Amino acid sequence: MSDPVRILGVFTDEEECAEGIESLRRAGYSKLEVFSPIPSDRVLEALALKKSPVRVFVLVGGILGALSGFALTIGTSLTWPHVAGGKPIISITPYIVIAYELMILLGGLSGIAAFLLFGRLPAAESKIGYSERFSGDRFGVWVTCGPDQTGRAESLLRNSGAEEVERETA
Amino acid sequence: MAAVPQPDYHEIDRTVMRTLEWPGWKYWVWIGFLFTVVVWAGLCWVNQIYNGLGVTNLKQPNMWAMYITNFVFWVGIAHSGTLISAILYLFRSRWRTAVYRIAETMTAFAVMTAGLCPLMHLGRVWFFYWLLPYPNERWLQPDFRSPLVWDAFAVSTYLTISILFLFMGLIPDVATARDESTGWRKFFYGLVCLGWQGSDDQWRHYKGVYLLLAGLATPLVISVHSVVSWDFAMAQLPGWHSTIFAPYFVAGAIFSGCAMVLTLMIPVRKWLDLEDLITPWHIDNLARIVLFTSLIVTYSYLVESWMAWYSKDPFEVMTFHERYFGPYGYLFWLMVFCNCIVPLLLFSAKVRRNLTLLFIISLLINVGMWLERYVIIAGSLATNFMPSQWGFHTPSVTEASLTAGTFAFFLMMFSLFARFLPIISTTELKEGLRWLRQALRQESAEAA
Amino acid sequence: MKYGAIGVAVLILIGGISMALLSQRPWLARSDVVQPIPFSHRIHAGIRHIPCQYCHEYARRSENSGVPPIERCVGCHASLAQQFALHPVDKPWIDHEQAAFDVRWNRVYTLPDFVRFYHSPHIHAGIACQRCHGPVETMDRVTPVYEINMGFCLNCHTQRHVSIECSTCHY
Amino acid sequence: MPVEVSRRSFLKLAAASGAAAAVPGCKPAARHLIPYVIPDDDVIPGTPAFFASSCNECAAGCGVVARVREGRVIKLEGNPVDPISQGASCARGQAALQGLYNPDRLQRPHRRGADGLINPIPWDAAMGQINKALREAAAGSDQIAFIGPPMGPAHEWMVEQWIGALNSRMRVAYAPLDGAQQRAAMQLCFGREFVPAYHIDRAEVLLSLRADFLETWGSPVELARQYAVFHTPVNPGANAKFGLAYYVGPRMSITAAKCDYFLPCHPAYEAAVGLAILRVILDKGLAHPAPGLDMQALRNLVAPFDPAAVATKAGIRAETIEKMAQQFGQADGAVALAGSDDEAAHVAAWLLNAATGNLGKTVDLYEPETPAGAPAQNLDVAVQAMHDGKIKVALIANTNPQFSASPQVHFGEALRKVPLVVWCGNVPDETAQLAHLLLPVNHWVEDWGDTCARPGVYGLRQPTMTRVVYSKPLGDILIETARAAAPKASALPFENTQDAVRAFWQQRFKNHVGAEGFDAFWDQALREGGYFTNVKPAAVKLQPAFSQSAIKLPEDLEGAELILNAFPHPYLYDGSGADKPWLQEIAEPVSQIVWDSWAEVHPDTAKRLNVNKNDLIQLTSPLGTIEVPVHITTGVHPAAIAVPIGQGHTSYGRYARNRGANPWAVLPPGRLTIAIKYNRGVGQRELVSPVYTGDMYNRPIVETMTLAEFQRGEKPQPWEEPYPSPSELYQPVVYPKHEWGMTIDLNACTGCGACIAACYAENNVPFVGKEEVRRGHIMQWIRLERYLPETADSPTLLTMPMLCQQCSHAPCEPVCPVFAAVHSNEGLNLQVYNRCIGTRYCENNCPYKVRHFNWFKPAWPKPLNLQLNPDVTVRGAGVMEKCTFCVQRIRFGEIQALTENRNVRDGEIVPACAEACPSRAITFGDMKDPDSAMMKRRREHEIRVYKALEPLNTLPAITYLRQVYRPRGEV
Repeated sequence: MSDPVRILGVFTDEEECAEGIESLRRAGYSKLEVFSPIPSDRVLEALALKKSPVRVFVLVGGILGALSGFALTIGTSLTWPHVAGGKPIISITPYIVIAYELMILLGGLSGIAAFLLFGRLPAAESKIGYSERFSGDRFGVWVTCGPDQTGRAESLLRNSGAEEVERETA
Repeated sequence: MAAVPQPDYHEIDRTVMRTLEWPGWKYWVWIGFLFTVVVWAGLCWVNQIYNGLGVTNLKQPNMWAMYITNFVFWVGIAHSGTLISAILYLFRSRWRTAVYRIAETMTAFAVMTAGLCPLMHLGRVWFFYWLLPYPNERWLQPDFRSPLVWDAFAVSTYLTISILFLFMGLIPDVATARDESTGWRKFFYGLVCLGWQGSDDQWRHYKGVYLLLAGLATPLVISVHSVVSWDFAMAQLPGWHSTIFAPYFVAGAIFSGCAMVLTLMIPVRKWLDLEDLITPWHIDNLARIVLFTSLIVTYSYLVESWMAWYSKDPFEVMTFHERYFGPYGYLFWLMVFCNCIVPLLLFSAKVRRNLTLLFIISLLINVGMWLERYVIIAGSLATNFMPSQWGFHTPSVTEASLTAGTFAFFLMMFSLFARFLPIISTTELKEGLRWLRQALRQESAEAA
Repeated sequence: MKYGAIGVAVLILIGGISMALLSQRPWLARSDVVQPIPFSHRIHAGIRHIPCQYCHEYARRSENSGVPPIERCVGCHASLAQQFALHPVDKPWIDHEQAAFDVRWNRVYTLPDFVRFYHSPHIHAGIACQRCHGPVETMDRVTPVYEINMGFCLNCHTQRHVSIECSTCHY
Repeated sequence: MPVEVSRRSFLKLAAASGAAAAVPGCKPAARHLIPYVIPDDDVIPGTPAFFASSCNECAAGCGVVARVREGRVIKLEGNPVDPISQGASCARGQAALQGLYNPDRLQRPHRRGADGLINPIPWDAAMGQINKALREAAAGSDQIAFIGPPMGPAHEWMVEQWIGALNSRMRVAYAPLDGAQQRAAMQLCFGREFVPAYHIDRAEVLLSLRADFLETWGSPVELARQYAVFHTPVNPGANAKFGLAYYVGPRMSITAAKCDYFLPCHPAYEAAVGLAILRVILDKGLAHPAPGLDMQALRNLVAPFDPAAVATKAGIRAETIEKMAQQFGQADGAVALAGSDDEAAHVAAWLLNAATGNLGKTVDLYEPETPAGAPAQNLDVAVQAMHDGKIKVALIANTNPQFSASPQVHFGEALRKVPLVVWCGNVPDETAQLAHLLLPVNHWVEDWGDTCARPGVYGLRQPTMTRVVYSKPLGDILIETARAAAPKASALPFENTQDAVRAFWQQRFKNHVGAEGFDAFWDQALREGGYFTNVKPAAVKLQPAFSQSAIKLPEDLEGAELILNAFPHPYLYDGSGADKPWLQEIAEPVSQIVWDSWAEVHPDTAKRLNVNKNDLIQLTSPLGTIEVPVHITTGVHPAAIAVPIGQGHTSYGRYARNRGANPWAVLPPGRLTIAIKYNRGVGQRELVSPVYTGDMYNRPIVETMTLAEFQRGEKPQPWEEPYPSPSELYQPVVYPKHEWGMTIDLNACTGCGACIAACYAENNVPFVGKEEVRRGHIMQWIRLERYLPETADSPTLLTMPMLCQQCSHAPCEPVCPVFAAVHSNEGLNLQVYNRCIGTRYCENNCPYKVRHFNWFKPAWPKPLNLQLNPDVTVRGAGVMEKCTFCVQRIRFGEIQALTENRNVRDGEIVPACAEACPSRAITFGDMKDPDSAMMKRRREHEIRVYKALEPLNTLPAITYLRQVYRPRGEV
């Protein structure tokens, strides 16, 4: 096998970009990487990506947070049981507040952590193929394919409205 | 007929990036003024710490007065930011895109300011960390039954989540800014956006976590002001001890927060030349929220009084009687005027479109909502169970300075943010471009 | 960027450490105390087996244990010196009358004002002096062995099922 | 309280102790340990020693016990052995320590230079100058004057010896409130003076003619105790017993308010009212015929006092007078007390007591036991002599005539003619301003002496600590000068005051000394604080020949438009208390005003004069003018303007100087009332009070029940629907060993403020000054709740000591984020100062408002800090503080019990307030011990039991006993 080739299609329009991706995918191109300035639902749908695993992290973080909230409150109350106002040592009702807040805090934090982890952030260097345009007003679709499939990809990109198509040897 | 502006991605970027240009001298004079006020307040605070809280006019029985009022006020201000950014995000309200960054920035700085207020108020601020659980040789931990500990948890969670939420929104925008700028700015923005590039994978996780954060922030925001309200509702004091406090405070918080968004947005939009992005349509929508929450707040006032009357509890009845007709009566009626009567003007579409009037109304609401908290806090404490121990607080120079300091701090932080980080979310505007265009079209049609 | 983060971390660390160092805890027992007289607990309590409370006589009946009056020192060193072949002490208490009033022992153990510590109940409970003061009988110069902080007290109190109410020590 | 009174011995200030004055914050205690050379048997470092002595703050002569820690007195308590105080004390007695440690005490002898300023000089120089002057003056006769208050017998004897040896007779006994009218009345009624001892507790009916016996009149601690017995209702039901008290006088003092009926009376007619009552008694045949009681003479005497005529003049209804007479005459034991400044009222009181057969029953009279010798001169004689230039040396000791003598006496002018004026005292006062030599003398806490409250009660005073300043005992000055200057050799042949007092006692009690000899007698007297024995009262008869002319009503007041009614301030008394910040800061119980003087004006009078609250008014008598702010109150007769005595010092230390006005400056000698003219002053001065309103808004704070209800034996209805049972969501907290509690009887409470002063002393409560009180920063842990009900079916005034209720469901506790407010397993609501971070939430949530925040770092100007209790942390700025039932005493008691292997005994632990309370209104004990005195008291008075703000369900550990009252409209 010869080295795969990366082809870039630059779009100005979200819809055209999405259509381009869909046509590529229909044509069997699966190694696609898209840079977009907006979190476009269309583009993501077109890529038919799986749902992000961060939600699992948030769920687990949230559950852990709530549990740790109860563990913290009950645990500290038991280390040194102080009576205050005649309330029971383990006063679950107020502890719910703490658990609730910790649930949200840890859920949020683990969500962010998962995002950074999966999104490979912070990133010190640019990904190959990134262009400053892609944070502004251009969508960039990189297709990785065998050298023999380049022509078709290029034409598919052009047909969907890419304003320019480039080829790069990876 | 004026041409309908047809902004595209590039124009949006340009408009927003223009706000990040190096500001002129007027801006620095403004910042300098605010900084001076902050420094003055800081000196007053140092004096207060050094000499004791006796330099304020806090006294028996007004152990809490302006500092806690400021705290509740600023936490309340924070709320609308989360409402606009998170709740409306979940509801897919398209008009939020233009205003949500302003609101969210306001949230972050308002929570920060709010977090300072309890510190100002502590008798021994150097031990503030005893409020947090940490391992220590004394075996001592905070009492999780105390609403103040709930506060510490709620507010610090809120601060964390709202900053993260703000930061999440900022990432792609700052990436845009990075790519549009050069030199140290590029470096700085590069740091802030963590090297964001907007690949599909990143966006996938971004969208996932953003939605979930919005989902978490929504119950959070409701819990935070509920917890703040429980600072009062958990106490036995007539005028505080009330079951309706949580919804009442949350509504009041959103009310005051939206008013504050208006107060900030109307000048900012002019100052930073964002009239094309933040249209009267956006403002109109905000004004409707203000009107709606004002009605809730009015209803709460009525319910509160009704409950006092219906309970026939002599302490409650007396406290409310004093609230209306006692030495703080004038504050109460001023509050009613600001919070209940003035917002009724917003029923008129003309008023909602009249920015000057709207600005004045929003300022009055801010005053009214500050007074509401003051009347609840100082007023209820003033007429406590022991008639011999009643007393009425009057502000001192220190308290007034520190209060001014919180405003100056907030405005300074906001102003700095507005000129160094994107105050409008370009990404979301771009994403919602067609709604923006629609809004502009509608705007010009109405203008015609 | 990476270096920046490290820098910030180092700054925080340095700040924290210096805070910890600068925030003196003056109530802690001090190990750098030099006494005006080269008095040796090792000789008195260790070799001569003088019970602690012979000199610190108030320990069993008062809050303070008390330092021995000069009379107690002189009691052995002057009158019994010949008999027991003690090192006869003629200075500074006997020859020089003025100095007799001027012995100022430096405190080794101090507690902050908000801590009330009574020696008497501890002595009555049979707590050995060494439990807190360490093996004084082996020390020429008394230096603290334990850091006497709240955790130290709590540990012993819980072990012995004694009250750890706040008002046991703080009022 | 078991008092360990040890043999007195001189203490060393530099005691070997680690516990130096507690300083706030984390600063370590003393850095050095200084050993004794020879240990003192009495001093155990860290453990208090107790020394019995006798108080000298007023003439009552209560026995006290000084608590000494490491050589300094930190607290005074009543002496339980002493029959007068029986372990209780009063606010003035407690505050004596602030006189001892007063920062403005003269530090060393001073001489006034030519420039009028005083400069310190050595004692030798001072004594040399006095000796020289005395030697010269003693050459002639009556050239030396000694002006001092009436002192204890030993000192009186020493002065007598001294002045005699110096060839003079000018011993002037001067005290502004010395009961001269009472003595004169006794002269009239009985032909000579006796020493009265009242037994209010044996009476059923009490009539006070302006006698403020709970505050300043007679022996307040003793009388308050008796009054509490008299006025505590017992036997609920038809056989209820409850003393009936009337107060006739122009002003509602706390005594008046605590009597059942306060009858505002024109100041000129108190005597007339008393005599009208007597007339009714005689007319109705209620008098008790007794040998020597000439009924006809009495009838003639009271004939002019027709109740109806008197009633209109005095402002009291005739029916009321009749009713009072009826009740007074029929009672099994009644007592009339007079405190007016006119003799006639005292005569009326004596006649009433005598005619109803109460002499020897509710009043005992004793033969006075003054040592033989010439009676003391009064001030006028000395002033005349000074004025004539006859006096060469005047020694003025512990009295302040320049402040308190009437301007009519012209004391100052006369004194300026004396070549050498020697002032001996503590804080330099107005009289010291006129002295050439100022000598600091020992405060009574540092000095020897004795008292004789009445025959049979002989208090001994001993130094309980070494001197605070470079002072000398007054007795030593007398002894030394007598030795050096007297021509006669053996006048005072003693080493020092101790010797002299001992010798005097040896001589005086030679017949009382038992077989063990005088040394044993003396030691016991030192240990017990005196010698207490029973002396039979004298059998007294009215003087048979009693003429109409004996009764002189104060004519100058009759028909006067406005009358100044000066009254001794309950705490500042004649002005001598003004230098003590505690006494300045404890609010006068009725007006609740602090740090100032005021003019009480009736609302009608205020309308007539067109003055409002805080307006300055000028009150002008022929002798001068004073300017005071107006305080409008219904508690004063419309014809009178009541002004407290005690303020208006131009000297006398930083706390007294330039504060308020001095009514002595407008009063004639020996009088407290005078007709005045009124002028509007310029502007206002805010009268500062820690109290917002006197209206209780009908809340369940001070609860009451009428005597009728008590007689029906029904417990009053609760104020609100009680909580449904069970009222708790949670399991009740279990207290394993003790559960401390308190019972406070509101019928016994006299509002005297002794508890407040005791709390200041015990708990290192800082005083804050007038401005900070105005700003709501007062720190008192226990305060007097005072409410002024206005309806006819209410009592005159409601008072209630309000301190931390130690709630079982304390609202303050769960709101504290850091467990600084936390419950102990002994039921105490603790405040851990070092844990507090000052959120102040606890005080917001405290319904009783008994928590206090340290707004500033507290300050005690040196050497006031020496009074601080080393067992209590001094709180720094920024923390909350409050009452914890004197947890340091509880701990001390528990440790004591622990080391003695026993349980804590009931009554062993007493908080400072309960210990001080003269009327024994406060009882402390363990709620888990049903046999404790505290629980017994609750059971005995079951019908009256209630808790403050009970509907809040805070479950306080303090139980109040409801005040039973007679509705004031019934009179």
